[in-house]
Amino acid sequence: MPEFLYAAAALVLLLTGLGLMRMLWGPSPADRLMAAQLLGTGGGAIALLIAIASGTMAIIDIALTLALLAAFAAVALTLGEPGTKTRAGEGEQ
Amino acid sequence: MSVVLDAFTVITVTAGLVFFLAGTVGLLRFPDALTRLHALTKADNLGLGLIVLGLLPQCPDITSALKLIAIWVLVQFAGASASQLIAQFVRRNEPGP
Amino acid sequence: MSLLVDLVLVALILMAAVWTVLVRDRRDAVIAFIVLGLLLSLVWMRLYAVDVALTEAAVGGGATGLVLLRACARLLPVEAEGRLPGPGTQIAAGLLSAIAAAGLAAVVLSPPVPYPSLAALAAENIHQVGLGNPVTAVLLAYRSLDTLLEKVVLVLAVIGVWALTPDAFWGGAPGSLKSKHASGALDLLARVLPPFGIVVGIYLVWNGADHPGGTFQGGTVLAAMWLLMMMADLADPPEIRLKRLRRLVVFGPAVFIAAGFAGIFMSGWFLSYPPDYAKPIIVAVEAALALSIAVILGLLVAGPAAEPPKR
Amino acid sequence: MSAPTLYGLCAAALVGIGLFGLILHPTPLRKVISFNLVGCGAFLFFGIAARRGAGAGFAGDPIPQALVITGIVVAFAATALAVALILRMLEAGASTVDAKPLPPDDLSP
Repeated sequence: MPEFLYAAAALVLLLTGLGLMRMLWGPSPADRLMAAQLLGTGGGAIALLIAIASGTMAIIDIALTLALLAAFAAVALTLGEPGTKTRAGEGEQ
Repeated sequence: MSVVLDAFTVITVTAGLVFFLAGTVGLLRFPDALTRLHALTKADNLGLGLIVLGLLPQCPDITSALKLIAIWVLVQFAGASASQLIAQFVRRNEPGP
Repeated sequence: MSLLVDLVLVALILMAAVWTVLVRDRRDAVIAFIVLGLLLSLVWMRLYAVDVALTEAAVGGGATGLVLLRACARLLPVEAEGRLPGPGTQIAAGLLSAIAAAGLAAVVLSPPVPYPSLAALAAENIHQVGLGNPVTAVLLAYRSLDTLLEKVVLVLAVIGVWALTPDAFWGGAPGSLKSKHASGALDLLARVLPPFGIVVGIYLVWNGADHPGGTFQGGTVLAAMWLLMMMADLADPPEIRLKRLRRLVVFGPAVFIAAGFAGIFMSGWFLSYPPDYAKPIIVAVEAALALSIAVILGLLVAGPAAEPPKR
Repeated sequence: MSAPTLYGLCAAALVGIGLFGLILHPTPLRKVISFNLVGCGAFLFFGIAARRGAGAGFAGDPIPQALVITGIVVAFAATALAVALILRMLEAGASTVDAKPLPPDDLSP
């Protein structure tokens, strides 16, 4: 069973890695961020597969952290929109 | 019994891999950002969900099994919110039809 | 099979790194850097360093990305992308970097035999501190002075960021983190996620004594939840003149230092713990530190005050 | 080739790439990002040291691992401070890299 799970982890890595092509192609920042989102989910899946395959349950906590912070980059992206101004508007005329 | 559980794991994890494949192909091949987002959410919800389901019988204790389920629920929720946020971002920046 | 995973991982990391440097737009570079952080977290997992992987996932995937994306948002209307130097300079810079990398690679390829390791020493003494996680034992017992100074550096960084406040705004609140566009999804996320995040943060701190996890990992998750609430406009960044806030910032390091001085009386050395009480003392110090780290990281991301204090 | 050696070479390449970006980019934010790349490479060296020093029942030497955690924390603090400095510098009307200075704003009383 561990061999199968390791192979599955490698395959998920390969697939999410291919998805990273979207980070290179774009065209919009949203597309690039989607690659990061896919990697976050895929990374969680890889961590879970390796945790069970190797019997290291502590690795599950990595997937837990990734899951909690998965939406974080997407939220932060909306901060970076052109024309967004902070409330104080300092230094931005 | 163990053979049945192992077979269950192999089948569900493989199905999960298929959805990750679908997510990647969609992300790379779909024509615009919103459809690509749809592909991404497939991988989030079903790919990870099936892998979690497949790993449940392999968990050595109930705590890790519960953690696995918690992770899936969190990813479902965070993924759904994130895709909404990204979609709103796309709509604001590229006014579509 | 397993080396194949490593090869793919290395190829993806190099791709992300090259893209980070070469892409034109600075926000694209930041996104590539976030991707790199996620990939590195997987590498740490492959190197059997679960504590580090947790830190990298929390910092690389969360905190650093947020700081940099926020900087991009503020820079967009102001600063143009710079013009790159000419081809001559580029080639020279490339050669120099290649030589540096080749030198480091040579070091990697000729490791000393046997490889120096302190693992045996760490294992020998771990029963004296009563912890199950050797990394926490190093951080809070064997090399606790380093960790104490690291926390002091964090406090100094907050002071440094606050010192950049314009005179007129001194004592006020940092600029709001909230997104310009109201979003129901963000609101929902910031209402539902923090309860889970706080539980996970506390779990990571508590778990850190015997299993991978610890103050910094837990503290970062707590800080991320606070920042999420600030971004959804459910919480305002606090005014930096608040005494309570400042006490929270120094609370963890102060408890650490107090435990250190108590060590002088109880077992003769600064920061040495009596064996019977080592674990409770360490767990108490960790809890205090996690609280302070959460506040400090939130304040570092929020930045200097950007509006005058309210009367 | 063993996995630690492979990651060690990756770390060397990361330092090289980061160094190149540090020299190449004139804008301060890009320099900060590049410097973080160099940092990532340096941290990875500690990971190699930890893995190669495995022993006494641990899969990795805990001392380099603990040092890296400290390093990541300090690197984050330094990045946050650097970003705050860059933003303040621009607010105060420092010249951007390839353009004319911005008009000084009236923040200071």
